[in-house]
Amino acid sequence: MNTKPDSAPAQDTPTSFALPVVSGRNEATPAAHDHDHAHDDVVTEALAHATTRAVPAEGAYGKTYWLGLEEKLATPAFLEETRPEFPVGADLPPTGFARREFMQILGASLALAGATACSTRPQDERLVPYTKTPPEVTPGNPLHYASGMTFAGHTSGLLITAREGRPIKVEGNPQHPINKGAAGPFEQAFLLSLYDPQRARVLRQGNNPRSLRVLAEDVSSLVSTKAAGDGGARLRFLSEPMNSPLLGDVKARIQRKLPAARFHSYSPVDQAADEAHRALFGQPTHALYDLTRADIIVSLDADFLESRPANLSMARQFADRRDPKNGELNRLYVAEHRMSITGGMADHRLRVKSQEVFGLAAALAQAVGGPAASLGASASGKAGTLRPEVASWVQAVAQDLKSKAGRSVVMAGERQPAAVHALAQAINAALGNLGTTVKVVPAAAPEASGLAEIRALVEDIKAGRVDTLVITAFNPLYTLPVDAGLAEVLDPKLNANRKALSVLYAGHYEDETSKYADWFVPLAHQLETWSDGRAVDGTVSIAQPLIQPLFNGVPEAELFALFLDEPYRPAYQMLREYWTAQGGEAGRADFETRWETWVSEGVVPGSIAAGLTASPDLGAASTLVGAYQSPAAGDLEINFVTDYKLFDGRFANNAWLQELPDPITKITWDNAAILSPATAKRLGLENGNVAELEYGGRKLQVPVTVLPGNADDTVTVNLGYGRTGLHEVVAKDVGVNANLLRSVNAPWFDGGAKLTKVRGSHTFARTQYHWRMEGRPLALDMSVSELAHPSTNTEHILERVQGELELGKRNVLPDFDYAKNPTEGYKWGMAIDLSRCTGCNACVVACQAENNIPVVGKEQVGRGREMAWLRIDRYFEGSENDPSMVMQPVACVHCEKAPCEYVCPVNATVHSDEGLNDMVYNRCVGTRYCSNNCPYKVRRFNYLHYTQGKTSTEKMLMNPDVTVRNRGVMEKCTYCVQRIERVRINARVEKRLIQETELQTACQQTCPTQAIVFGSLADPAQRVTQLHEDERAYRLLHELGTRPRTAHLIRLRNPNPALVAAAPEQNAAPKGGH
Amino acid sequence: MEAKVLDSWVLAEFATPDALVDATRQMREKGFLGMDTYSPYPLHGGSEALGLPPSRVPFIALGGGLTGLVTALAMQTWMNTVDYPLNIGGRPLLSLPAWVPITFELSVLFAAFGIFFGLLGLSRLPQPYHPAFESEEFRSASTHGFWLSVPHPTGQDAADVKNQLTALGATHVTVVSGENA
Amino acid sequence: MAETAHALPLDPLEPRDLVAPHHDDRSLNETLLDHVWRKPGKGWFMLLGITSAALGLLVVGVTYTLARGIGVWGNNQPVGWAFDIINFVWWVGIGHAGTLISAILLLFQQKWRTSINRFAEAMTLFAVMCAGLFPLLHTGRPWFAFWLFPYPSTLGAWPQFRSPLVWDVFAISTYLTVSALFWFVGLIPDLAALRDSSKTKLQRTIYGLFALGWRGSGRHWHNYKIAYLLLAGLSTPLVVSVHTIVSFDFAVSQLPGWHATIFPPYFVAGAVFSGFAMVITLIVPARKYLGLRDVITDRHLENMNKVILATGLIVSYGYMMEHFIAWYSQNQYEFWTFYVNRATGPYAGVYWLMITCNVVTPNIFWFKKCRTSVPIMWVASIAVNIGMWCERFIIIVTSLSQDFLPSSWDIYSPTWVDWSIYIGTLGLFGTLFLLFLKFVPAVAVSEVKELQLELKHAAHANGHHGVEQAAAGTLTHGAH
Amino acid sequence: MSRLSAAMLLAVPAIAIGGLLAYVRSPLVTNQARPVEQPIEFDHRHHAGDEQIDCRYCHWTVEKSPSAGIPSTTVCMSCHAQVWNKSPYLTEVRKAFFADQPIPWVRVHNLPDFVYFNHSIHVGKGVGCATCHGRVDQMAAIEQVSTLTMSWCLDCHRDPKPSLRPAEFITSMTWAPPADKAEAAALADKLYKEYDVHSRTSCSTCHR
Repeated sequence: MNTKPDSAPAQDTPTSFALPVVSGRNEATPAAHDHDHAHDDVVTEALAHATTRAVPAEGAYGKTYWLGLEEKLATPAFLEETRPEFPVGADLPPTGFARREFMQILGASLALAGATACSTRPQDERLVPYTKTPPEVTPGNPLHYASGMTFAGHTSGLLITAREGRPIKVEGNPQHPINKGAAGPFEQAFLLSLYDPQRARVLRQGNNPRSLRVLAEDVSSLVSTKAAGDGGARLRFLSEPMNSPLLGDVKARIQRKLPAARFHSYSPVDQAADEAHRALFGQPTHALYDLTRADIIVSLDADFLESRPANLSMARQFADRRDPKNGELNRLYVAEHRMSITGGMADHRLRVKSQEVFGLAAALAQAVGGPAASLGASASGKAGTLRPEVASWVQAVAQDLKSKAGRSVVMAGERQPAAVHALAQAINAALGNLGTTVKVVPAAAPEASGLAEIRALVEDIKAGRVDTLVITAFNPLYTLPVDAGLAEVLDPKLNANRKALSVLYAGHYEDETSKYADWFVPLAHQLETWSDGRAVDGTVSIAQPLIQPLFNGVPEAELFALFLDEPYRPAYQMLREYWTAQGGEAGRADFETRWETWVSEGVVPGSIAAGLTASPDLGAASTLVGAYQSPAAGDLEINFVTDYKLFDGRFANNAWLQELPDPITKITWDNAAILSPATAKRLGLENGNVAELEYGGRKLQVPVTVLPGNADDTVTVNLGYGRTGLHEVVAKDVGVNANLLRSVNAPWFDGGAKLTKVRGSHTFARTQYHWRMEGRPLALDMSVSELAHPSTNTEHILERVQGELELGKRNVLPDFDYAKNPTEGYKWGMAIDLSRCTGCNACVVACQAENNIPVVGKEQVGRGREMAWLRIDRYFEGSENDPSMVMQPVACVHCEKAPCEYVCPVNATVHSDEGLNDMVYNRCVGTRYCSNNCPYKVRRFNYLHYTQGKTSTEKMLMNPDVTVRNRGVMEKCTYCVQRIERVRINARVEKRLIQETELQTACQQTCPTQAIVFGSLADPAQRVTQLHEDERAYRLLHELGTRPRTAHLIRLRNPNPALVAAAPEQNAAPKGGH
Repeated sequence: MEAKVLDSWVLAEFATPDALVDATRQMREKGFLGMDTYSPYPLHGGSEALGLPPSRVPFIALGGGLTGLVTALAMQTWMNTVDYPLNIGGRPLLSLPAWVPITFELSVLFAAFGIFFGLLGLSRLPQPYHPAFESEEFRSASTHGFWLSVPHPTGQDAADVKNQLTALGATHVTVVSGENA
Repeated sequence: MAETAHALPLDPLEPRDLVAPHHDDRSLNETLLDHVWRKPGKGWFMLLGITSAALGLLVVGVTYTLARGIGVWGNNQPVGWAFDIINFVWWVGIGHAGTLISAILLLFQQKWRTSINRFAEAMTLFAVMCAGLFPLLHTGRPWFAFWLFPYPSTLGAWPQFRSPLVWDVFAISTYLTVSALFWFVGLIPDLAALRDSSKTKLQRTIYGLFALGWRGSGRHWHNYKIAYLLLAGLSTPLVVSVHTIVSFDFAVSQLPGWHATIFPPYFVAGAVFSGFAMVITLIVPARKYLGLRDVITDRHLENMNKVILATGLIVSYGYMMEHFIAWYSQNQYEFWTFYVNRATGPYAGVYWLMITCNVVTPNIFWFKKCRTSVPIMWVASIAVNIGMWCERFIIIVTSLSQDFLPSSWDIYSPTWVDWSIYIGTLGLFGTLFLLFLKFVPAVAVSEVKELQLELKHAAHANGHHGVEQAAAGTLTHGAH
Repeated sequence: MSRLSAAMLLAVPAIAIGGLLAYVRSPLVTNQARPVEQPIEFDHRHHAGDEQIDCRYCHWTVEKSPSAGIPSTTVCMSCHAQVWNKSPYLTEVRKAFFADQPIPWVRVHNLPDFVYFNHSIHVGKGVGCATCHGRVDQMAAIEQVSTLTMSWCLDCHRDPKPSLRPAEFITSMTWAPPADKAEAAALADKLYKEYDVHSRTSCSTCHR
């Protein structure tokens, strides 16, 4: 009950901290330099400490050494010291984040407290005001800033909420044409990576900490002396695709200065598509699909609904066409090897091996006819004969496509070879889709970024043509297939001439690659620095920082600029200068105004790329088809996929994403070899077995999981796991590293794998174990015709989930008096449209970020104690091997007749006058009766003190408007009551009503498909009210009489009658009823 | 309700409960008042022999029970319906059926307290000291002895009483005196 | 005379005695009181060692739980209650037999209760103490558990009286209080007897303090008789209400397998069932150790076995009805719970153990041989205790682990802390029981003496007046 | 003897419980009536009393933010750069200002962290500063006047009318409702209507 830890460091708060909103750090000094000079001694001390701990025999780079360094550098004292400019006290306005401490204090310390309950107030709490309050800050009120997140060649537009200088929430930028206010799980979790205390902090040469100035001098001498002679011929860069105009410019200027230096680019995805589009359209291009106009969508292993930043607009467009109110539904055909998010949304899904897709595409091209026919024919020749069910499926799809020529889309997946992409675009061209539903635009990042680049680089190094290698690409030594050869040339143990090569690696973490770096530079997080970037459609975002670098990170642009050997300029200045120059003389005049608009809106208007009019070069297409090589034979096909949560491993240290259940397998904190039930049976494997996966002579022990819906005779392993990064504590040893099996020759799939059971078992921490609905009408889906003309069985089900509850009829309780029209007040409610929901998980992470939901770890999830307030139930229907899938987000449904409330002994969960099911954490004694009696099981209990032990940076992440819960307390979805109360108070102060647009729950705001709608049911004009009155609206477990305020809307399917006739049992009436 | 307690008692022990009851009845018929019997277990006909009126414990119990009933109903209604009415799962603010269990329990509890404290009060317990304890022989009253006490003015000769008791079959007669509340 | 009585069958149906007839008051004193003054034997110390070791486990388990939070248990989402409430219901149930033996049998003037009622009441008290531990401990923040009591707080907030948990608070505390009063009132004459037969000043002072000055006065007895009878009268509906309310914890909620109107009678019967089994489990060794064979006769044991049989059949009927209704209503969720989840689900083993112990086992008591064989009944009583524990496990865990939405179904498995606390409460119970056996007369001495007198009267009368009067003191005997 | 012991048996627990209930309402627990020493001897008597500076001059966010705000050192210096700019009393303020170090004031009104009190709505609906904070203009060092217990909050939320005052007197330290009861009630009714007061007692009003 004494001084709180967080208020103690108030004394050493050196400065107030004005956020660079518009004007920026005008007189900014080279911050990084200062940091290093000021703190060399701290780092030196840490290193000295580490050295004393080092075991001499282990050498200077031994494990103990790093252990020692870690110990020292992980102390809170160091955290504070290394970021002297970070305004510790500034985030402590009168109701600052000290709030988060409350439950700790509330803990066991004061049994008497409850006698008054308010005597929990801590003594001697300090109020630390700003010395100079920044003009835009009103302590206690949030501010919103536009920014961006660059990831896999695309920059997503973000809108960030900051409280007293701390970013606390990420949303999609509503002005951004791709995001339109939406954000996926990666963007939502981006915030956590900013505050990750395990991010790299020390710029080092070998094991010696260095200041940026030393590095600058080193680079300068390289550029001006060594490299000047040969034009930098012995200098190589390995970066991610540069979709940043500024970086592109810096790169161009480096090339001008050092014309012989070579830039290699590597992107873990989209390589084949790039290759194909480059060939087909004669320049680096990217295909954008306008799904609003597509009646038929054919996905050839394309998971275009995965909520990657670049897919957000497609997801929204797709969902808009799944709402019968918007006209006829589109129809989605998916051929894929595993159950994916997109496959789950399909009207017709065909399970094929990945290698069958080529043949399928060829047959489709043939059947569609026109200019694609001959290409299809030649490809068919290579592919061999199709299985009969595939052939008949192709015929039906082709018929359907032809009937909607110009109003359809065929997409090829990123894992498929260039030939499949070529076929897909040929089909699109044949159908006249190009220019209507398919828009080809210049690629945001023009350079080639395939494995060929790596191959060239490795060859150069092997041949001794490289002196200096600068790596800014994410952790290539981990993400590359094991036989890519880069590890061999960078590892001193394997490369005798390694000494001749100097490697500079810039990354956010000390990871697998940094181990081999001669220089390691900690990069600044994108929310700590100024940057820009293009989206796939060409839109440029200006990404502004929200906070000073927490860990002395160096902005990427500043790092590259070192090679220009020019006087130091901060990234902000570089960015402004670059964009000033873009406007030409005319633009220079009103640059400030435009710049302010760009920064505040986050996008540069008019930067959307115009579509190309060229039609694909079919000759190039047939070359690609000709170059297609069939994968190896063998009955088990191995498949690698990027992870829905960790992508290629770059989010592996993000605990929110690690704990997020995989949308399909519902596994957290793990990856697995995924098999279809039939294949598992054939191989004698079961869930939780451990098996040895053998491919290309390499072996890996993997845990096995069985998942309905996978293609038979395939095994799928997610990438991104099995990380061994030095300081990445969260990521360490989670799952297995599938890259150790991958080959550059077949990076995504290949035949000839072997899977043999070995001793041992593996426990997965899943959030859902049971995948059948057991005939209960829960997540309802039915075909359009079934809803229009329900069968008796369907009618029975609809009566069960929609029927009136009248007093005396399935209802014994009188109604409460809630508002009946807007002037009487609000009646909060939510609607979730299952037709729109893809199950992408964005809402789950958004909820976690908004509501301070703790991460509990694999062990606790395994015990069934995950804390997510919002979960997505995933059910399979139909046959075990080839089921259809339906997703159902479930959070607290705020029952009007809530079963949780009447069993609470202490009034800790009660109804508000507006129908919210309030959960009063501070009143809760933790009997868990409410949870037991909740038929939706949406309540979450703090079995342990999950919020304990947060570092001071992690605490900064917390939303100060939401109580941090102590152990022993129940919690659950509140309909984001903190948002309601904030807008209510604003509206009440202004003496007006809350507008529908100003209030969104976190899940609603981020949802890429707008499946979640929230508002007041008292207002008939609001969308939520209309959805509640929709004929598809039903109440989950309606028959219990709980009267939920959240309505679910029946998911509609739009099957092709021709295919339904062929397989009647597949698309029969919904599986509800008895 | 008890007769005035005097300072001295003649204590007489009898061999069997029946003898004690008989002796008591006869002594009372002789006009002795304020007598008391002492036995390890209740005497059959003992109360009648002492001429005690019916016990008031049942009335106290009833009073306690009714108090509990009213208290419980009033408490629950006031707390959940009047003082802080909250919408609990859409249930009526005055959910009388839900009040029943506690009403019952409190009625029982208060009745039980009534019985217990009524018993103690009517028996003038707790009473850690009593002059009768001065007699060592009297200790058998709680294990196997059957005793009769006859009040007797202090200082007067108790021989007459003693003799009468011996005549009625007392095996042992003694006099104790002391202060009593 | 004693010999005669022994030789003469009092009742052709009930040939055995309630008190071995060779006793008088003094010999009863020796039998029943003297063990208090004797130095306890080796066996007692050994048992105390075992139970206090188990008690130590309780201390460890509880301390660890309080320090870290109940996350150290196996409870999870959706199984919010598990060992905590299982043990709570189990202990409360065990407690009920004590009150039942004392109170209901007293009301029905069942004379055979006298020699076991003290014993049974103590069992009640200790079992309720063990039970009471769990509602407190199972809360996430036990230091705020007092919020369940209605007191004028500065919060201006009150308990929520629609919650069965608040009913529980009242029911359990009332039950504990009334049981304690009942036990204590019954004990007062015996405490006085101990006071008066004590050998040292200290003993005399201590027992004197608790005896409250009881002198066995006719006036005391006059009030005492009616007070004791009234307490018994109150305890009888109380005991029924308590387990009814405990069953409301489940019946009032709406989970499949919990939401059933049969719960109150079925729980009360189950409570008596397990309680009597526990009395057998304890009394068989206790009467041997304390040499109480003469007052706790084979007839007592046989009668109790009959009660076990009867209540066992009621419990079986309860199971049958649950399953019948689940089928008859064709409620999907109920059907799943009873026919799929419980019978074949992940806890099917526990389910079938429950059926074996609770449905099959009591039926052996149809046979007199089993009813009267001490080893058989002892084993059977333990089986019933296990079975009734399994029953609570099945009710609580299976219903929670698979309820309405299959997506949230999960498995529960206990941790070492769960087991320690459970075993620990057995230790607490055992320790308290051993202390009780040592320091307090385990048999209601004054009542046995009274009974003995009555039996003598009856035997005497029998000698003269024939069979009708002989029924005095037997099971079917009415008011005297 | 017997009466005494019986009385003790009942009285001891009653007194203990009653004492505990009284204790938790006492300033010992509520922290009332305890002037708090601050790192700088700031005297509200002088600023709010003698100089009649409006509360909102320093606590400027009170009308638009949940927090009334603790003034930044700049606010102090906006006057004290001119007046008393050499006073030894203000050495620490100047030091803090020039060193760009915040002054760590000690919190006086400290609600538990799970209570979300919002100043703007209260001030906006006519609850004056002095209503909760008392006569700040008479305090040498600020002390907590109200109990700040939940039942204290509830008292006003259930019957807000007596606590309302005209907007122009929001920061007034001396305003008092009319002495005449009927007049005061009429004014309260009028203000209640004008401000459109909806004081709520739903839990989520304060606990989120």
